[in-house]
Parts: sequence; C-alpha cells; structure tokens
Amino acid sequence: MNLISDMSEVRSQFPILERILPNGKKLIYLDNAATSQKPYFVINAMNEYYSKYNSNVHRAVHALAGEATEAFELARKSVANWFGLPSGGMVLFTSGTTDALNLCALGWAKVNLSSGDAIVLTEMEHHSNIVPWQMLAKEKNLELRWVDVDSETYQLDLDDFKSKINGAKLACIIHTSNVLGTRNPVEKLVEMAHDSGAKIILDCAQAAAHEKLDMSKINADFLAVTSHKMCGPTGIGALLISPGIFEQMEPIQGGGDMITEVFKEYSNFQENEHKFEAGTPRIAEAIGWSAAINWMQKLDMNAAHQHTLMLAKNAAEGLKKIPGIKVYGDHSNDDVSGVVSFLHESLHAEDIAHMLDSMGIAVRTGHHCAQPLMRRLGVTSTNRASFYFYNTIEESNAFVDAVKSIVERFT
Amino acid sequence: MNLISDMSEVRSQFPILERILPNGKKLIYLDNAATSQKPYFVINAMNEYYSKYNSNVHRAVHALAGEATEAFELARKSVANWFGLPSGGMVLFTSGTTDALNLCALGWAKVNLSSGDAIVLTEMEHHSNIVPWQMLAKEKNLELRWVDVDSETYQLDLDDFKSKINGAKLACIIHTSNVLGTRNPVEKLVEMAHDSGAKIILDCAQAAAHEKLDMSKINADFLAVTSHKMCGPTGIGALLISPGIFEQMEPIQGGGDMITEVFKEYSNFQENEHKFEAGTPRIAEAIGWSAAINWMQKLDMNAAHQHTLMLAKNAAEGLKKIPGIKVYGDHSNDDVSGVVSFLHESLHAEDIAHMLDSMGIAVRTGHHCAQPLMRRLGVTSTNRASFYFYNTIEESNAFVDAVKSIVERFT
Amino acid sequence: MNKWPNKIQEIIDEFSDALDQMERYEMLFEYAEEIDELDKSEWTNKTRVVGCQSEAHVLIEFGENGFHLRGSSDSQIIQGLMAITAIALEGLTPEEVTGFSPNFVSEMKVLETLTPNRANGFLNMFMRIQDDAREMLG
Amino acid sequence: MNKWPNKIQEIIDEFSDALDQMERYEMLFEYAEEIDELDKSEWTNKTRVVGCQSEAHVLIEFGENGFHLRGSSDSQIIQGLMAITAIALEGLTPEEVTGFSPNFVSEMKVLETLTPNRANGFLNMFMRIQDDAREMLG
Ligand SMILES: Cc1ncc(COP(=O)(O)O)c(C=O)c1O
Ligand SMILES: Cc1ncc(COP(=O)(O)O)c(C=O)c1O
Repeated sequence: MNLISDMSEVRSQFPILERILPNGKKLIYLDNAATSQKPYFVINAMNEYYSKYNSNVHRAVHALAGEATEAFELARKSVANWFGLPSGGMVLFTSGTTDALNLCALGWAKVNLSSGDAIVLTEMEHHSNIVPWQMLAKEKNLELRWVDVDSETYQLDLDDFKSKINGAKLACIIHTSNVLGTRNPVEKLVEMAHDSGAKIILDCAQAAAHEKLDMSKINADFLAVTSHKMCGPTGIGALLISPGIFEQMEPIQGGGDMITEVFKEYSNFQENEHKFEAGTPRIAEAIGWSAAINWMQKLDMNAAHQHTLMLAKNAAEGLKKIPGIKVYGDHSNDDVSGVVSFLHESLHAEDIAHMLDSMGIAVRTGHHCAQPLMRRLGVTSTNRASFYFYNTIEESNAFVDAVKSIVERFT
Repeated sequence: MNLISDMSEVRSQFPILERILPNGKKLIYLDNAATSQKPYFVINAMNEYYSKYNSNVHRAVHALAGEATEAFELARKSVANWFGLPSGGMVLFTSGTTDALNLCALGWAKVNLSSGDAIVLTEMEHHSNIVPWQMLAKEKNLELRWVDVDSETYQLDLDDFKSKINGAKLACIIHTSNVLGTRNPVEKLVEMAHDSGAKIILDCAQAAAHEKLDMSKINADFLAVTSHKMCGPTGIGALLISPGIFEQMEPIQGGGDMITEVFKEYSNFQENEHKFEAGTPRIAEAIGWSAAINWMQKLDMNAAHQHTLMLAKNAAEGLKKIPGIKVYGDHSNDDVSGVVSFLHESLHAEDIAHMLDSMGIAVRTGHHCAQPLMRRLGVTSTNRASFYFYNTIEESNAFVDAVKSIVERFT
Repeated sequence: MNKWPNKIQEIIDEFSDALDQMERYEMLFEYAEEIDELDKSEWTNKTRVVGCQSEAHVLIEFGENGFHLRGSSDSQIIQGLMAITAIALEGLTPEEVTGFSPNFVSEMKVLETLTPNRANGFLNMFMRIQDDAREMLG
Repeated sequence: MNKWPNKIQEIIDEFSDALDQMERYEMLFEYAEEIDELDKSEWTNKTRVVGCQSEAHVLIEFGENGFHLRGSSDSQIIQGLMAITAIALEGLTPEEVTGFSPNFVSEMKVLETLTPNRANGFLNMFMRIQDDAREMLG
C-alpha cells in the first residue's frame, strides 16, 4: 500500500481530479467502472502525436508517416506485451470492448458455428456480451444457454456452467462483473470449456483496469478489452486472439489497408492483423492507449488494486450500517473489483444519485447494461460507486457519510 | 484569396507546420489527401475534454456525465448542420469513411437488396468503396457493374453510368477522386440514379475536406464522411442518412447504448442514432471533430479551396514542364481538388518520394487504395502531392523545383 | 410585475431563496407528498410518461373547475416536480395549459442542476400533459 | 581495426562521408549500374523478393568462386543496395553468407533515412538471400 503515501503524487498526474464543479463542490469521481480518468502522460502523448508527427500510416515514404507508423505498430506491441499475448496470437484493434465482442461474433463464430450449435452465456453479462450473440443466434439458428448467478453469494453457479458447457461450441463470459464486482474463476472456466471442446471469450472490460491480465496464463481463446477504462483514450480497444484463431476468421469489413490486391472481380486480403482493420486506423488512440500502458507499467498494479479494494470494502462496510441500504455484491471476498452497488429500500436510486451529485460525488445509477442480472437480483437499477487507485480513503468515507446524511434527512 | 494575406496567421494555428525533421529540413507537408493536420483549437478541445469533463455519456446522473453527454450530442448536431443534413436525416457516428461505407453495405444494402440485384461502382473508387460491395455481392449473389473512367479526360463516362444504372438498386460513387482530383458531377449522378429508381451513396472522404457539402442540395441517400481529413481527429467519421432511410436499416452490432430493453430471449433496440452505435461512443473524437467544424466555420471554405486549387494548378503546370514527367488529372478544370498525381517515365515513384523526403517534402506514393483505377491508367502506382489551404505558393514552387532538380540530377 | 401567476411566483421565490440544492430537494420531497396521488394500481401504459428514467405516471382531467392532475412516480424528485406542475396548471382551460411555459422550473433553479436526462424527463412529462390537453381541445 | 572486410569498409566510409542524403542516393544510383543485372525477361515468381514496395528480383549462385548475385529492381535505390550487397557477399561460402550481418547498410547511413517500409524491404531482400544460401547448405 505504498501507493497511499504517494497518493498526492499519483493524483497530481490526473488533471481532472482537481476539478471544481459548477456548484462549487470539488469533484469526487466514483464512476470509474464507466470510464477512468486520464493522466497528463496519456493526454500529452496524443497532443504530441497531433502536434509533431500526425500522418497517415503504412505504405508511406516520408518521415512523418514513418514516425506515425512506427508509433502505431509499437502501440500494438505494447498492448500485446501488457496482456501477455502468447507468440502467434494477435491484437486486432477495435473501437472498444463492444466492437471486439461483435468482431468475435461476426468474424469467428459466424464462420465456425452452424445451425443448432449452442453458446453459453451467464446472467452476469453486460449487454455488449449478450446482444451480439442474440443477433447471431437469430441469424444462424443457434441456441443460447444461460448460466445462473446465485443472488445470495453473487457468484456464478459452476455446476450449472459445467452442465451448460457440455456440447456447446463457445462460452461468452464476463471476467469481472461491472455491477457486482465479482471476479469470476476464469482460469477454471477456461479449463472446463476447453475440456468439453468449447472455445471461450472473456469480456475483460472491467478486469483489464484492475489486474494485469496474462493471456498466456488465462489461456482463453479470445479476450475483449478496452482502453478507456484503463486510463487510455476513448475510441479504441482490442480483440486479443490466441494462436490458431486467426486462420479460422473471416474479415467483416472491407476497405483500405486490409487488402493486398483489388481487382474488379475479387480482392486478396492481407494475412495479418490488418485483415480486420479496414480504413485509416485509430492512430492517435493507439498511441494514447500505449501511453496509458507505459504509465501503468510504472505503477505497482497489485498494490494499486489492493488500495482500490480497500476503498471499496470500506464503502461497502459503511453503507451496510445505514438503515434501509442493501449492498449487492460480496465485499468480504477478495475476488472483487472496485464497484459497490447498492439500493435504499424507499429512496429512489436516481434521487440518491442527484443528491450525491449536488455534493460533488459522481456515481452511476441504472441497469448498468445488465438487465438480465438486474432481474435475477429482483431490481430494475442500482446505485453504483466504483473506485480506482487514484481515489482516497477520505473520498470513500465522504461518500459513505453523504449517503448516510441523505438517508437521515429524507426518510 | 484573402487567405493568402492571413496565411501566417492560419499556419500559426497548426503546430506541426513548424516541424523540423530529423534530417534538419523544415517540413513541407503535401500529403493532405491521406490525412490533414490539426489546429491547436482541435487539439485543445480534446485536451480540455480529458482534463476537465471526461466521463462516459448517456443515462448519467452526475455533473461530468451531463457535460460530456451534452458536448457529445452537440457534436452530432454540429456535424448535421455542417453537412446540411435535411431534417429527419441522421448522423450515425462511425470510425471513418470505411466504417461508414461498410455500415451502409451491411446495415442497409444487405437488408434491402436480394439475389441478382445490381450495384453500380466506378473505376475511380477507393478500395473502401469497392471491397465492402464485393464482400456483400459474394454473400448475397449481387451483380457489380463498373462505370468506365476516361483515361484521357480523367472523367467518369456519364453515358456508361446511364446505361449501368438502368435497373440497378444502388450506386456507390466517389464524390472527389483521391488520385485524380476529379470532382464528379454528383448532383447529376444523384438525379440519374433516382430517376432510374436506385439509391446512391457518395464517398465524400476527400470532398468533405474541400467543399462545404450540403446534403439537402446534393440529395444523395447516404454520404460517407471522415474527420481526419478535415482537420479533425482520427477514429471518427459518419454515415449521413437521408430521411426515410433509418427505417430501412438493421443494426449490425449489438451492445450497450443501442438497446431499450434486454431479455434473455430477445432485445428491443433504440429507434434513434444509438441503434447503430453500440458501446461507449467515440466521445473525445466527436468533440474534436466538432471543434474542427467550428474552426472551419470561421474559415471562408470557398476562398480556402480556391487557394488550394491555385497551389495544385501551379504544381501541375510546373511538373508538366519537367521532361519525362506525366501528370494524371486535368488541372485546367476547376472541378478538381488539391491532389496532383504524377510519374516520371524512368525514375521509380518510390525513389522520387525518398528524394523528396530527404528534402523535407512529404508526398505519398503507391496505388492510393485505387488499384482498378491504376489499371485503367496503365500504371501500378503514382506519386501524389496533395495540397490544403494551409500550404503556400512557396511550398508549391519548392516542390516543383525539387522534382525538377531530382530529374536533372538522376536521369 | 410578476410574469407568473402568484401561486407559482411564490414557489419560484421559495425555491430560489433556498440555501442550497439539498434544501431544494427537501422542498421537492415535501411537495411530492401534497400531490393528488395516482395509486400504483392505476398505473397503465397509457398513464406512463415515456422518456423518464424513473417510472412516472400522470392522468389529467378537465372538470368543472378546469385542469386537474393526478400523478405519481417512484422518484420523489420527479413526483415533487409533478406536484408543482399540478399547482401551476390547476384550474386552467385546455388552451391555457397548452400555452403554459415550462420555464418556471428553470427559475426555481432546479432544472439546471438536474442532468440533461432528467431535465428531459421533466420536459417530456410537461409536453405529455400539454399533448393530452391538446387532444382534449379536439 | 575494421570489423568489416576492407571492400565493404571502403563503401561504408564513402557513404558516411557523403555531403548529404541526396549524394548518397546518387552513389546508390551509380552502384546500381554496376550490378550483374538480372534481365526483366528472367524475372519469375521465384526470383521476386516479397515485401518490397517495388519489384525486386534476385538470383544467387555458388560457383567455383563462391557466392555470386544477379539481380535488378525497378527502383534504382533498391538496385543500388542490392549491388552493394552483391559486393559484400561476393565469393563467400554459404556458411559465411548466412552469418553475414546486414548492419553494414546502417553504417552507410542509408537505412535510417529510408522509411520503415523500405528498410524492411532491404532486410527482406537480405534475409531472402540468406535463406537461399541456407537452403543450398542443405
Ligand atoms: C476517396 C476515399 N475514400 C475512402 C477513404 C477511406 O477513409 P477512412 O480512412 O476515413 O476510412 C479515403 C482515405 O483514405 C479516400 O480518400
Ligand atoms: C463488463 C463490460 N463489458 C463491456 C463493456 C462495454 O465496453 P465498451 O464501452 O468499451 O464497448 C463494459 C463497459 O461499459 C463493461 O463494463
């Protein structure tokens, strides 16, 4: 927990944390699971690109284009290294997690599954890991099987997973829940999927922000990740694919940069990452994401996560002591992320959120793009405070005190 | 041509134009058709977003999210206004032109065309307006019809268009060529397409940078546009759709933000732009693009284009006087953009480009993602200098002098 | 010279004099209790205000004494705004209702502190009421 | 103490002493003329170097006097680099060819001024030559 002693140093690198809101309150940003803030290092890297070497990449014969191409392809390597991509695996850049999940659905599953095949989802999934599969299931007549979530322990039912994966072709699983904070036993799930001959894709939108994922250890076939939740810019993410997957995929978009030759009658495609990246790539975004990774490399990710956990646990404990408040998620467990979902028995979630906002505290309220999970929990929405390593114990306490004062004043 | 008197003021707003290259030469950037440079105004707008109000958008109950949502949706309005979107039309944000063309192919054409239907392309198209249609044609058994380009006048053969459009369902046409500079008579083409009952999509990647497009006058069903060639950031573009089109489209990606309700069995989709924008949107990118539009609003686009034309014509004239150089494109015409493609009869295009680079002059060399056009012209690649409003007559002259000195020294 | 009817001007003054936003929320909660409540059992798809983040239902009628609103929401803030709207429009004719500006809520300094979503929610509700009134106008 | 054979060190010195990049290009053009040219009629898919932006073809042989390269390209810059490579490797055994470092081109201060694409093109060509030599090693 060295981080805490250097906390003011860490915070000073995020300009927005100094923000004074229009109502005069200092911002307490607890909406990190929606998107994280960005350090100067990342903002400046993109600035520098646009100010010094902005150019289109590939097939170029001038200095700027050389610099931009090098930085762009270096960014791909940074992403590969950071996520422990096994050699022979690939980083396919996308617009974010959602785009990555859709790329898996249309570029891989559409090609490799056929009528009657089954896909396993869980009730914990984000809509981004549900709707693409529903659309594909409709098009190809596939079966979707849903794994139960226990509404007391907030864990996946592993026995249910075991029976559902049997005979299925693909499992689409959230690594870490954006509502409950639950970190699923993905290593075990991957093993079970592979044992029964299924491929598995993990939605790591939340996980990538909290732990240093190592794809070579996780051993999943696909990881879907996003930049904007891990200190990087919006507009970029990736589908990480294991060795052997590339050959099974078909491109879903056509255009510049993904071809080797175009004739009127047909075209030949590249046989590398570019095959799946039609058009001018997200150059500044890749450079920004790679800067975020370089920045986080200097952070002790484990200590950072322990700190985040401590803040979340502190908040969950505090909330539970407030009359009428229920916390959704098991924060006695260590396999959780920084999110704390809660509801008051009579005060409307949005009313609480507005009141917190008027105190400068930013939390998110709603179904968090996880309506099947909401139904399992028997609610339509929750309030969600989500912590990150740059939050402080003072902020965690201020948040609990604020909820307490709201409940006291308005019930 | 007021612009010229204010040229140093205009140039001072683009930090990169001061760039000294590693070889000590001052940058002369003539690769604008690949991507334009960005003014401080745009760079700063994205900075400000990340430093002051970065937040995920939509369904939010806190101040930052409100500010970000407002700026994001305002960006959509800026884009709509700038491109003269008729009321009832929509701006669907994409990653760029290529993504927009693919969205049209998969979201509209795939739904509305059936086996045996014909699509009209031209030999002038960029690969991004070819490959998506080839892929769709293969999947749906469609016919692709190609309109000739006259290799002497560098114009589309309108008679050929007239005969090819007959009975076709869709025409996919480049508004302004990225190789020849030719601005096609799109108003006439739209009329001819509509007269014969076909829809028409215009690839405006180049055009949007050079003229203030007015969709309500052009009257095309779809425009595909991109930010990065018109002073905005990478990673964003749009498919602009006319009134009545939205209802004929189906979403191609599933995920957050594009749904109203998700059940295990099925989902209901939004009935607005978000239906086609799954996942966390390109927030900073939209804000940056909108800043670019606001910046250009202060520029006299017409004067800017006249200036660009003057530079391109000057360069084309100069090049033609150099022994062995052939210019591809008719720069005596006023319906051209700022690109000047050329080749020397014996010096290899790449060798020339390297030599120009060593003098600090950035041009592009290759097939420019237009191989069918290259074949029509009987070449495999060209050198291409492309001018923009911030280039100067001195740069245009320096470029011609450089080519002249290369030819003199190396032949 | 007040541009609003007295009863509304009083509410505007009361709200704009409030110490801070939390006090305004408190006042909204109090107004919420005074609404002629539409019981949950009366909620139907026809009474639902679409575009609100929270469930909000209104039913309007023009009796002998003009406009009257019954409504409720699972959000007390929304129900408070509804209650004030009911006070503002009480007794008006359909013509008067359709011509009434929703701006009084801005002057209460309540709307701008709400997020665009929620402000839209209020405006949706207000427009919905005016649409219903317009329909009754024929 | 030269780490390169004399004939190569001389070329390196010649290039690194050049006034500027344009002079180096001029020198490459001159070397290009000295290559044992592979006529276009001899170009086949087997002689093509893939990964070059321009057409580049090489054919290598190990005769009595060791390594010999014939080649050509429609780019004089590439052909010049090819010619210097031919000089560097001329007469070597297959083992010596496969062990030869392509770094002499960096020391000529030519490679870093080329774009990554083109530098890759050169490296592809060099590796292709070494692959062919390795194949002949058996
Ligand atoms: C005419 C034309 N169409 C399409 C494109 C592709 O645009 P984008 O890179 O935004 O996908 C380009 C630019 O590369 C272009 O010049
Ligand atoms: C678990 C999970 N999956 C998917 C997403 C979607 O990610 P993106 O916005 O990058 O598409 C999110 C975040 O919104 C998430 O939390």
